Amino acid sequence: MKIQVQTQPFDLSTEVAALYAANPKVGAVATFLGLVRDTNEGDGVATLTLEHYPGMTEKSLAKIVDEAKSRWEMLDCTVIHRVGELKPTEPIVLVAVASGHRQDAFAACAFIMDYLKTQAPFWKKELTPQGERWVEARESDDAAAARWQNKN
Amino acid sequence: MKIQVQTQPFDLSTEVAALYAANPKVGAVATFLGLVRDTNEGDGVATLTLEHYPGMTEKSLAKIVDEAKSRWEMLDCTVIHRVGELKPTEPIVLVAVASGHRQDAFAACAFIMDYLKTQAPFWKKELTPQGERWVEARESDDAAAARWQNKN
Amino acid sequence: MMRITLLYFARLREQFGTGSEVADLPAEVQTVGELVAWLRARGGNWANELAEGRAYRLAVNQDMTALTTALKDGDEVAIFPPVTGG
Amino acid sequence: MMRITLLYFARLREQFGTGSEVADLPAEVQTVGELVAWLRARGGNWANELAEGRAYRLAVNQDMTALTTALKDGDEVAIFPPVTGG
Repeated sequence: MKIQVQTQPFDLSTEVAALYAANPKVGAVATFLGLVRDTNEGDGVATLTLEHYPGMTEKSLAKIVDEAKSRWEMLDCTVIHRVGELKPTEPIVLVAVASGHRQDAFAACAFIMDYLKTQAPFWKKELTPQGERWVEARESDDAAAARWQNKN
Repeated sequence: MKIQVQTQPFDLSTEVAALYAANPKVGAVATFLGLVRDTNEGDGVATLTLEHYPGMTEKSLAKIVDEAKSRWEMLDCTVIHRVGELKPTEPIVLVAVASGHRQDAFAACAFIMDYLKTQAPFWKKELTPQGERWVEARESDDAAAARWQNKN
Repeated sequence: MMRITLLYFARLREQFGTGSEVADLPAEVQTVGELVAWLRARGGNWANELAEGRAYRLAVNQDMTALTTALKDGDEVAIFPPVTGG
Repeated sequence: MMRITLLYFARLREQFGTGSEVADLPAEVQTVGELVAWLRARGGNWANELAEGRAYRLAVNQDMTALTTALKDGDEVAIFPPVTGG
């Protein structure tokens, strides 16, 4: 299990291959890549700057991954979240889950993303033509995380 | 939308970047990678050979992708399925879906995989210590595809 | 008279000993179901693989289809086991 | 006497004009909720950002926590807006 917060880019092929290349039990890798969009709430976004809470970030991501491991068969997993200033089309976050079968891989990957969005201490500030503004939390993200409380 | 059946390997980074690098509306890419495992039904697997129905394969994959597009917001999508002889840890299939938001990307990617598993004319033959054998279809795959009939 | 192309894949291709054939259908074969019955009447592996209760799939002109589908001259009909890709 | 470290992030860091402080708490501040009330009493942006009905989150020693949590000497307490990563 690899959990990393970093400013540098990452290579998707390298990260995903690290989950399956040495483990022939892996039949499925579900991956999520989150990217900076050039528009939000109707305004142009020139840059997105990510702040985080060092220490708690890694701790909360580890808890989320542990919770996913308790619910689904996970053979390996990588979570990389970037911080600092990013531009549209740049990757922000990678969650990749390796499992024997696809249902576990998909569910665990979606679960980790939903919890990351509501539990991991990252904050986004965007630069728009109107100036800088902090991105507001979305109720739809709370709802997405809440749906895992009653099923797996 | 790119749909391809090929014997050669593919590069995950290249394929996924092609979905988002030139489109700053993409906020999410959900990816599934299916791999050859070294064991199936309790037996060791030395090689997996994939046969397909040229022409119908591409046509059925295009229909599955179109159906996904009618259900979710998809900005772009790539499906690559390999055929021929593959070894454990080698990638078999890639499904990558780009969307504005993660829920659409995840759902469309899972839907395409479930339908591919039951609708697209590919067949697997595995070489085990007991000799060659055709992989049997799994009822769980039919059930996985059927769940999309009553919801999206 | 209808002339169709028949394609077989995977286990069926192996069991039938061929991947394709061109068949001139007798007048009584008008549907996919009647085509399967006609092939089954060849006996041997044909009777065995296409027996009632065996799982196989049918496609006409590269679309999955049902036994009731009507055939027409020039159709490409494929018979194959349930698919196992992905 | 309890001495704690306070951390502020994102909008709260900007509004409070600092990212961290070390605070010696008066005897009446024993829980996270009492800490928030004590900070709110500073007035200005503190009163505004921590007002009833404003959305903020609290963590003690890097775990999300509730207002009823008891504080102890040496705790690291963080106050921040709802998170927006991913």
